[in-house]
Amino acid sequence: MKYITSLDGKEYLVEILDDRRISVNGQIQEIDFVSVRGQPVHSLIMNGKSYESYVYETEEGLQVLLRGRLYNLTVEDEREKRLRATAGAGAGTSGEFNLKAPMPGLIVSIPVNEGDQVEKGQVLLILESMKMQNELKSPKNGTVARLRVKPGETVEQRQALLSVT
Amino acid sequence: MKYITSLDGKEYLVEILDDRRISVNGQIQEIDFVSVRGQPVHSLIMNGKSYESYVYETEEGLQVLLRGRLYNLTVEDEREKRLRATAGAGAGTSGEFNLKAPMPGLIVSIPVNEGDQVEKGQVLLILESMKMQNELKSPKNGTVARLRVKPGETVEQRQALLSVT
Amino acid sequence: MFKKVLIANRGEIAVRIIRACREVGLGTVAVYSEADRQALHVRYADEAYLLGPAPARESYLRMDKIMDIAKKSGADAVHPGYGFLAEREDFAQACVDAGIIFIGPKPSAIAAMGDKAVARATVVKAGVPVVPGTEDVGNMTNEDLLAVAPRIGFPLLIKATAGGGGKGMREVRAIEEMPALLMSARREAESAFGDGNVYLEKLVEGARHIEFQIMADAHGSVIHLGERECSIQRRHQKLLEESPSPALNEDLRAKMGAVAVKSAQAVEYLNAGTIEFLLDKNDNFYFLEMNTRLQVEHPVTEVVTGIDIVKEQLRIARGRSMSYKQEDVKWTGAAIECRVNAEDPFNGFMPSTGQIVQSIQPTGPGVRVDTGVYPGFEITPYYDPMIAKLIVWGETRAQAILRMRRALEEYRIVGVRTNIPFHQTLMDSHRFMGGQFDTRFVEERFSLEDAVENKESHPEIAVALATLVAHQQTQRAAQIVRRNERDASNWRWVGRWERMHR
Amino acid sequence: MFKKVLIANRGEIAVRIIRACREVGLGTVAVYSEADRQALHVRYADEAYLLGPAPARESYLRMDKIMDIAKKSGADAVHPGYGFLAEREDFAQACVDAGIIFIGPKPSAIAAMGDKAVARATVVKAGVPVVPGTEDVGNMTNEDLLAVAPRIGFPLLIKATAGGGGKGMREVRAIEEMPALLMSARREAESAFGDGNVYLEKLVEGARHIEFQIMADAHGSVIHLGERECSIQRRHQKLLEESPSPALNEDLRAKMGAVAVKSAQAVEYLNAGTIEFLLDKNDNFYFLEMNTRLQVEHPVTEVVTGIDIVKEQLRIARGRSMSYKQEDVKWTGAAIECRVNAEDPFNGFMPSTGQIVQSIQPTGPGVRVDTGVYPGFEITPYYDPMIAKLIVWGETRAQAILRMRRALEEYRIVGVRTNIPFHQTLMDSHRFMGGQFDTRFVEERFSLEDAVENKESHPEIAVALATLVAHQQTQRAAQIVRRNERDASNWRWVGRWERMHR
Repeated sequence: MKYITSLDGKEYLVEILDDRRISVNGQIQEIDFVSVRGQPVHSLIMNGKSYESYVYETEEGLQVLLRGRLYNLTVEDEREKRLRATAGAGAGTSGEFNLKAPMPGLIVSIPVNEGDQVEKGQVLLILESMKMQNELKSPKNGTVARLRVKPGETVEQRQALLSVT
Repeated sequence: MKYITSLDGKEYLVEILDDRRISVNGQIQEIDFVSVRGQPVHSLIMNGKSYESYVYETEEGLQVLLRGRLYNLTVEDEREKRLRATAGAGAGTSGEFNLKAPMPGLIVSIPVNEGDQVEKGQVLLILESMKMQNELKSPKNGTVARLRVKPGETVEQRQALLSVT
Repeated sequence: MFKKVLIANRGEIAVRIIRACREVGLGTVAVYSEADRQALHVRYADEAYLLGPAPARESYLRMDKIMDIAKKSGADAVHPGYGFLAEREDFAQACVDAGIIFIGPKPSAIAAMGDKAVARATVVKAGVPVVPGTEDVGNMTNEDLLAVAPRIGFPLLIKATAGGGGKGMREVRAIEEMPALLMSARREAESAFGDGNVYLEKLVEGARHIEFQIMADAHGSVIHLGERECSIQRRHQKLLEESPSPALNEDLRAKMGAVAVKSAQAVEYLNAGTIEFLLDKNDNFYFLEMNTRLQVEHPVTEVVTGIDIVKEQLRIARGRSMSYKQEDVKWTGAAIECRVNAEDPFNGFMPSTGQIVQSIQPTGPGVRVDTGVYPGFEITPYYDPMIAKLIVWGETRAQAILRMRRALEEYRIVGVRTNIPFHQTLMDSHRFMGGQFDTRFVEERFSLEDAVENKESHPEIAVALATLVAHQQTQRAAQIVRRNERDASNWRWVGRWERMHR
Repeated sequence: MFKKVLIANRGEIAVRIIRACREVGLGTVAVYSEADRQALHVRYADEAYLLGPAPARESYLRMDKIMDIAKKSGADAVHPGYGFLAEREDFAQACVDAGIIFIGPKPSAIAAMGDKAVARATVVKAGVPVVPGTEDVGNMTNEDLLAVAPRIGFPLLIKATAGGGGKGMREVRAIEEMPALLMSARREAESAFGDGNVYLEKLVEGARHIEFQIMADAHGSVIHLGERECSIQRRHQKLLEESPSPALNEDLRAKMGAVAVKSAQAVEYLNAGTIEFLLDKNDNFYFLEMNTRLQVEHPVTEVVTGIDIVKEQLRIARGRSMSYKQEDVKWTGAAIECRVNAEDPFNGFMPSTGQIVQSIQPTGPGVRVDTGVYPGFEITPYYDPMIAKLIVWGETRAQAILRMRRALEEYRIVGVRTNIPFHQTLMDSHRFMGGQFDTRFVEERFSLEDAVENKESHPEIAVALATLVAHQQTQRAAQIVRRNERDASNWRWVGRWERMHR
């Protein structure tokens, strides 16, 4: 099975040869990969070197936390890569941003109104959790839409709060 | 639901009244009982006192390990109790004893042969596990039967080894 | 002599206090909210009573219920821990009125020191230097404060009078910012302490936050156990503490220690407390506030002095003389504490909640972990994000840093994101290693991203790991689909099983 | 100066050594058997290489493979830990021949001390008192030993010349028992050390087992770090160790320490080692043997002296002078170590195997846990049953005992049975508390059952717990049956899910 894995704009061609060998950009590497089902902790011994890391799935791809450093990667198989190439590079950045609650908590205040023009970095909402007030900011310029919550409400993790179009 | 629970020859009548109350020998006790599925650790708050214990199932009943002390108990519901009373007290002690491997290991030697008369406490088999040699003894007088293993063999936990009839 | 202690707290500090009580043979009574039925302090205590729903206002701040439980259980002493009711004069007074020993100072001392404005006035009278700010005032309105501010000068700090832990604290660079910041500071103070009062203080720039541990008994003895360096902060929250401070020498320690003792004496202090100072670049120091309770970071002092502060608190509360005189207090080696918080350092330190699925604590020589969480425990949004304190001791500060590095790398917490990578990066920072930092260091001169850039990178390993994980998921998904084709009703169980299997 | 250390061991001691290496900046190479792929030492090391199948003979005793891995990985030093190859002269020699530093004594010292019979002869020449027994003999046949036995007198001990940890040791009360016991001793020694040689030693009755920690560097300095009391044993296996010993005073410590140093000097000893003595009721002491390696119970010495013995071993192996002179060694307070074994104290201490499902370690002030296991790890029958060492420190022995009590009660290990209840009962024993015990105490004068009888009993609580658990099972079984009636194919998943869900 062949994959194209991207890290910091650089693409690596990775082939899973068998249980004990992979090839990265054509170089064969001996591996011993162990993971515990349902847990994001993985142990990899590659050419005798022992690494242990957390690997998290996010909406954008995979995050690898290795020795205190976080790597953001995307992994595609060849078919996906071709499909994406045909469709043209992702039109993602200009799309709609849906603000979801990053954790359960209490809406303290919403300093914006529906229809407001907001700038990248502007505070959209203040959420209190674990006795700390957290400012949730807009990742882009745009217009506030679909405001679904009110100050004083408690929200669940990942609950939709508002959108910026 | 009513149960008869025995400890050291003494019987206790226990009734589960609801989620928060049980009665033990007619005395109502307020309880808060929490256990983790699949794990033998249980937390019981009874009338404000907090206890935590391991409860293990064995062939003979239940073992409760509480503050460094082990209690051996049997629990029967009323129907079971009546059935047992009708059938006459258990004829168990004179029955056959099946020696099973208490842990995986290597059979070091078997100082008895099929058909041998053995006494209670006599060594039936030596099993090596964790670098220690363990002597497995007969819990009763009787005759060795159905010797199923040979010295040098490795055995799995709970594998049948021999019987004493 | 009391026999049974009610611990009016939760989490690691409740566990810490239960341990001390057990080691001196005292009975323990835990209280808990609905969110904490499975918490370690409930499991470890001799007795445990439900307070109410998860929010602190309905549970750990319910003084009335706690007093009822104390009476019902026959507890004859109360230990408040830190936070919640620990610095509430009325709670200490309620204990006194009920004939229950409050393990801490007298209500009058809490009142004098607990209101930060009164505290300043009190120590000034005793000749202790303070940071310039609003003096002798309790309930100042926003108008009053806006009027006073220019006289103090900018930059300045808005601080909650009932404050602690950086809550309700705001930095003001110019008068224009002040109205909005006053509002948010009061809002946060009100929510954290039930008291929206604030005061102003000049911002001492380039300052270190140095605090002294004080112990005082009922026989007139007041001693200090040396300092803790607490300058590593973010949003006025301490993240790391150490003892001794790299900025102090023996002379300065003796001088500041003497002032700390004097400050405590000014309010006839009893039991454990902490005097916080700002120390500027020229070794000038200013009284900041006194925390009239056990401090989160007390273990670094325990580790370098060998003194069990909580046991000593119990001893003092029982009316006995302290086990130590000032000259008995000796400091050996260096200790560092990292606060492990459930928050994502790569995403603006956003709090992270969820069930702890696995936790492997670092152990071995010179390592101590104080925590109230374990696998299976749920981290909820109701309380503080601090889930553990990792404390190490080394013969020297350098050895303590090296030990902390290995301990941080060993620590595995699965189920929530933690700030461990932040601490790992900090341990690699040359400024931290050199002891060259002030209270603004983390926010102004330390960037996790920049620091990480300079660390050894393993891109190929990350690539291999991500690809292997993605591959594994693809394979498993395919298997599930295949099973599913045979028997659609299995789907639900497979999914659950996949999540649960370990 | 070496840079990378291969750790030729597994379990907690491999983890312990990796920690020390990491804290001084040395690279680490782990080796592992097929049963240990998920072991902590593999997860924590910088590099890890497979040795072979689970049995030690095919993995951790495979000297050839370990030397190959050392060369392949570029390791320039080897730490053998304890057990396995730690006291094999040929292994130390193989390292020397390959130009790899062996972190331990010279092969000649291992040879002199490793063969217990030769060791006795060597120290006798240096004027050190020994227990009467077979002298100057290596390969005695059963006939020789049977002939010599009456001259030594009964009771006597058969001991493995390559021995340690009580393996291959048998007590003989009369000549008639001896042939059978010789056979079983040789069999056990052969299986444990690959060497069936044994010797005889008079059994000193009512004796304590006291050992001294020795450190020696290449610059001629030899010091001792005080004693460890190791009389709490069962089947010649140490179960609990402490420092200091309740039986020693300062004079006796100095006297025995000096003899220990002399014993080490007799073989030009280098690095860490332990001199074991028997101490009788009249303060007479006899050299028993020297363990030419790091000892399981080294942490109690670390805790009372503040000296990191493994780091000091690395320093010595690098050819540097020790960090301490004899007069720098100070002892503070008291330390106790309980060995936590996977065995059932209520069922003849039968080993217990299985997967660790949960593990909550005691933590807090003065507590250290050295372990290689964690939730998810499998305890197999292939290796030693010791899964953790629980070490506590207290200002006094009494405080250490109280602390150990609370730590034992906190410790939760789910998945295997452990001997923690044994230790809990021991901590309640008046004879133990009074320090009144010898090496036969556990077997002859301490009964878990009797001791338990005297403990506070909670029959009603046990009854409630058992009934609630039984009730819960009945309810769950009923639910499963009901589900099953609807959809038989779910059965398998339900069962699995039930087991896995936490």
